[in-house]
Amino acid sequence: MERIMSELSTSLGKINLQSPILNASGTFGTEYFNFFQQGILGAYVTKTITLKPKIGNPPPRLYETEAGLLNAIGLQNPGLKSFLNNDLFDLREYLKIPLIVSFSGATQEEFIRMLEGLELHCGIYGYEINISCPNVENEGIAFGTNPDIVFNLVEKLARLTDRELIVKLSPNVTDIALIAQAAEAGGATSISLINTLYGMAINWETGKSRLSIPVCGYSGIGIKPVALALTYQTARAVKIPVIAMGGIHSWQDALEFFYAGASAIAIGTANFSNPLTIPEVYQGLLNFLTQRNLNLKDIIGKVN
Amino acid sequence: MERIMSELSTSLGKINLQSPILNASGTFGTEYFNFFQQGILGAYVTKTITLKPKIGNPPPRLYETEAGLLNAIGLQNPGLKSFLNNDLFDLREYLKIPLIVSFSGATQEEFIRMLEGLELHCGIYGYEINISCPNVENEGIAFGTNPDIVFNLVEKLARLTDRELIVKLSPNVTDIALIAQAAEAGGATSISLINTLYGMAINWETGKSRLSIPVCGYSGIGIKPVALALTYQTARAVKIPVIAMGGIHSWQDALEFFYAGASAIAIGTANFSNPLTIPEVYQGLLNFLTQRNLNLKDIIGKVN
Amino acid sequence: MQYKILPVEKIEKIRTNYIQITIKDEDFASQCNPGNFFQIKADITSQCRRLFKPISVYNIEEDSISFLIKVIGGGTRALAALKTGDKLKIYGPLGNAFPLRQDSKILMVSGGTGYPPLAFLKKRLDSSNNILFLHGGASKDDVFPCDCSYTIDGSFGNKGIVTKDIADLLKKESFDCIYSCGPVNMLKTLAQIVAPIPHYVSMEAYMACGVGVCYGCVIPTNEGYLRVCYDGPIFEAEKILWKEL
Amino acid sequence: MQYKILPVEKIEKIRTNYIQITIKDEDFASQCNPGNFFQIKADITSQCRRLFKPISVYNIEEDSISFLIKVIGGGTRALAALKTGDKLKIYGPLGNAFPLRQDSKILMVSGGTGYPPLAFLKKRLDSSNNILFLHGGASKDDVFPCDCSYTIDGSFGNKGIVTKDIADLLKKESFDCIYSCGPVNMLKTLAQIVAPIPHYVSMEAYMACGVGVCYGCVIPTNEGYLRVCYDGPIFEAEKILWKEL
Ligand SMILES: Cc1cc2nc3c(=O)[nH]c(=O)nc-3n(C[C@H](O)[C@H](O)[C@H](O)COP(=O)(O)OP(=O)(O)OC[C@H]3O[C@@H](n4cnc5c(N)ncnc54)[C@H](O)[C@@H]3O)c2cc1C
Ligand SMILES: Cc1cc2nc3c(=O)[nH]c(=O)nc-3n(C[C@H](O)[C@H](O)[C@H](O)COP(=O)(O)OP(=O)(O)OC[C@H]3O[C@@H](n4cnc5c(N)ncnc54)[C@H](O)[C@@H]3O)c2cc1C
Ligand SMILES: Cc1cc2nc3c(=O)[nH]c(=O)nc-3n(C[C@H](O)[C@H](O)[C@H](O)COP(=O)(O)O)c2cc1C
Ligand SMILES: Cc1cc2nc3c(=O)[nH]c(=O)nc-3n(C[C@H](O)[C@H](O)[C@H](O)COP(=O)(O)O)c2cc1C
Ligand code: FES
Ligand code: FES
Repeated sequence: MERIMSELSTSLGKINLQSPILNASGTFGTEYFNFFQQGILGAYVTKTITLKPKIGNPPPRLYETEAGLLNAIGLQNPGLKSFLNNDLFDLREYLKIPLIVSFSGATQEEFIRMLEGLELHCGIYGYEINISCPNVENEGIAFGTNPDIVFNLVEKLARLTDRELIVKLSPNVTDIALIAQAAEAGGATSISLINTLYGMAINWETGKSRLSIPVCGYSGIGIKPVALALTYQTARAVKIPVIAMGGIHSWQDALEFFYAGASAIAIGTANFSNPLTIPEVYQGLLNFLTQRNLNLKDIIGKVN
Repeated sequence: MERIMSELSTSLGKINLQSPILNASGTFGTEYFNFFQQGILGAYVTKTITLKPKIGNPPPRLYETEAGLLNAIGLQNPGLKSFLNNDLFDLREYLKIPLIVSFSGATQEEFIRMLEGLELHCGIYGYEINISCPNVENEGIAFGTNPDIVFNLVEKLARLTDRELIVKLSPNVTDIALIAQAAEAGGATSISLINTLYGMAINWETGKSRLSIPVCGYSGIGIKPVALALTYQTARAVKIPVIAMGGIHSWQDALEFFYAGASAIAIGTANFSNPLTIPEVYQGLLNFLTQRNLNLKDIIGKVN
Repeated sequence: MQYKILPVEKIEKIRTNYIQITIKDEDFASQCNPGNFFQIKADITSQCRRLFKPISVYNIEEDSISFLIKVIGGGTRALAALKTGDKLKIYGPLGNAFPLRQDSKILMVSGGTGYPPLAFLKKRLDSSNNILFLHGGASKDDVFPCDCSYTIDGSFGNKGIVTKDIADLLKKESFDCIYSCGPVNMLKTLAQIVAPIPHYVSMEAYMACGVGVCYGCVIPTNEGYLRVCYDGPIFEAEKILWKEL
Repeated sequence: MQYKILPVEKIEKIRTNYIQITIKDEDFASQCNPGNFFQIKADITSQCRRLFKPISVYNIEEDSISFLIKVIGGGTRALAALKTGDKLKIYGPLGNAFPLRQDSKILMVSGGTGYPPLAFLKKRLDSSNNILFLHGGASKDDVFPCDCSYTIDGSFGNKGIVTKDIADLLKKESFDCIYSCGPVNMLKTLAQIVAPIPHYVSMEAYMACGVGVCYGCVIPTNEGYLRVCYDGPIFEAEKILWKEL
């Protein structure tokens, strides 16, 4: 077991993970631990929280396309206060793996206030700064598209914490490597990508948008080649570790992302089509590496 | 037949089309007219040509992913001179539908020289300015990502021609509507979109990139939701007609794009998986509109 | 809640486009209450990256659980193509359950695929209650055993929508409680007619996770957007903001 | 070149992982020359948005065309699952053909799935020629009728790769012309050994359109990147830049 653990262990900027598999924010909850053991997961990433409660977008919020999933959740969440008083308490109690809190703000000040609030609580190993959600107007994506704004924001946040500081990037930009470099320069200790692509679907019989907001977030199988390309571009542009996600459904998919330069990967939409994706990816990677007598670190970034 | 024709007729900026279906550049040739009649197509768009011949990228250039196609053709073409002396001659002879020449340049001067060269030849109804191919270093995509450069380029070109001037946009940008507006301000008479997304695939058994260049172009089913979102955003941002493409495989897919604001659509990758896609889309649209007693123009942009 | 891959015990075609699938599992059978549902899908390659589909518990007999499923799209078509012994993937039971009344006069109203959860509920309500069960559908193929059937096309039972006689009925009889499930427009109409009688509706929504984590299946309520899969599928009708639906 | 949807006349499993599919079509049968190929795929839903697969003509008898296909991935697996009477989608014939020699001493060398086009070629070369046909494969399951067989694992015929004895052979006998088809490394080795004898190779490449419009299937030649589907699949070996392959 010792040996097994080390084959799949990996590092983010400041923390080591026993497993290179994380959950993608917003697609996972402790409910899934009814299906497999916690230890399979390297760390637990919360759904993105905001300072104030957010009601989210009206329904319908979901639509499955031919090759993926559209969502228009709009970051519905009970807000920081409720998180600190309810969820954090439960999670800290329950989790045996590192907890990473994903959060987002409408302004730089909001991000700062949230980080300050979270810093006062123990049991948090790191943050995922969501500057990339396409489903909200003020929050999120505006920040994620401008390198200067990203640099300024991350620099302020980095000064306030010694914890892992992951910046989650949007794929809907001209040059993701530039944004990643800005985050790195600002003090991010790792980068995660990709959040959802812009997507849309229309009911051809009625002409109605399938979801309550026309342009929403696209995830799943169909975005895998895009996610892989952006992971490759980003991993080559920065020195900090990259956590990659976007359409990963199998251990073979996961291998592609490691080869492209990811130090860890995350499973999102695949949790829905197969709630056992995470343990299956874990077992598949383990078999692959064992058979070849390799450690994960031997293949990270080794695409040729 | 008169009535039938009018149901599906549409307009670009300066030309009227008997059918709203075009072929996507680089995915079609007159060979396909072995399978169906020319008149099904509104206009014939050539593969992108460049001033000098281009040898293109080394093989392998193709890989089919779970939900689409990766290509790394790299604009292989015999160059303008050969096009004018061979292909243009044949096409003019052969085609009964409008001919649109797609071209690209490495510099603004190249674009201008090409347009000037093409202007001297009759039988060309319009141009598709490809500023968006992800597979070449100098050509294409650099131009397509900066609104000022797009405006300058298009303005110069628009002064030199009275023909339809279509500007083809890349989806790999932060705000496609801005680029479209720049092209419109410069004098483009219509916009086409989307060119391929960035994509990549790696052979998990060997760690090798599936194609000769790692980050290449992604098309087909998987990009449809993205193409639809960008069509919607663009059609709302400009007044000139939009020619939409990206993963269209069926007449139902085509309807989605018309509802989102496209005045015409183009079929690319679907030609490969079903060489009868174009006539099937044509017939499907015709039946749909006839049954509902509608003209195409009644539904363009009418998403709700 | 558990995840399992189980063989189909029995699959039957019911009328033109319903199927009844029965599986056998002691854990599942003992955990289900009326209103609960499972996420299920056919274990075949073409489905491997598709979402699970929420299906209510229709009947439980000893270790057997039955589902009554209308075939409408890809997911249900794949289920309909299963044969005895083929595998299906399933997790649950999910969601909350109908509160079980006693000594009450109860009106049950279902439309279309809203039938199965109410049929199961009826079996679990004890004999101290007095129940009237109305069910409606588009045509005779959508009608199932109940006290009074309605079809839009008049091909079976009373012609018209299932809610059409309820206002009159309530003038004549009084009910302690209403249970309902069906298309949202039917529920909306019903909610208006029967208020302020306590009214529990089982709601439907497009789902991804089915376990409450994605917030994709919400409906508008006076407590904000609540998740059908987790906070529901059973809601008090008066909580729901029907106008926004 | 035409597009058709045709029923499978006959489908046979050959050894462990080859299939032979026969279709009947007068137009097609009359248009094919050795070296030509078709783009084909199974007409089933799971294939509907997948690419066609290039497959060489293996045999023609009257109106019947046969293909000999190795099952290696999704497209060929779907073909292997077809039954007599099932439909396949097909367009062609495509590509150029082998030049047909006369009064010549000919060496034919194939490896693996390179066998079918050479087998067809052999049938079409007239009796004025004197032909030696060598074929090699990984093991006995990859061997087909020819003059001399090779298997890597030695399970049938000579042990080793099909090219291993050719240098010696050429010292003893002289040939006017070589035809070959097979894995690129085999062809590369062969080209080196047999130069400067006229040598025609049938090349393989991943294809999308199959008709020359996408420029996806190129190989490096002394005239630039040429399309296997349109400029080939038959090339003069000396034209190909083997080092870049
Ligand atoms: C809690 C719950 C319990 C359910 N119980 C049952 C049951 O016992 N028996 C049964 O037959 N069905 C039941 N349903 C409905 C069932 O889940 C859907 O019919 C099924 O998901 C359709 O999947 P599909 O892939 O076949 O069709 P899809 O391809 O997903 O859909 C086909 C068409 O139906 C529409 N549609 C899909 N799902 C819904 C929905 N939930 N509400 C309204 N329109 C929809 C789609 O927009 C599309 O137009 C239940 C739903 C919920 C939420
Ligand atoms: C002109 C031509 C004629 C051919 N004739 C025949 C024939 O008569 N009989 C026959 O069995 N096969 C023939 N082939 C090869 C056949 O086209 C491929 O085996 C087939 O396309 C594989 O498709 P698939 O979907 O089953 O596998 P895929 O899923 O496409 O591939 C499975 C694996 O094989 C690799 N692969 C796929 N295609 C090729 C290729 N062309 N070259 C090298 N590696 C490849 C892939 O990279 C992958 O690793 C021919 C190919 C060409 C170009
Ligand atoms: C239903 C849903 C909800 C999501 N919620 C969040 C969120 O709250 N915060 C966030 O950063 N990303 C969110 N995402 C994006 C995912 O974390 C992930 O970046 C994206 O879905 C791509 O990965 P996938 O293809 O594996 O799903 C959400 C995605 C989905 C499908
Ligand atoms: C093999 C291939 C070659 C292409 N060549 C060109 C080209 O020369 N010029 C161009 O503007 N777009 C080119 N494209 C992009 C298509 O025209 C189209 O914009 C894109 O593929 C999206 O549409 P689709 O999903 O329907 O294929 C090419 C695409 C493919 C797949
Ligand atoms: S389906 Fe995910 S929260 Fe209900
Ligand atoms: S496969 Fe398209 S050019 Fe050969």
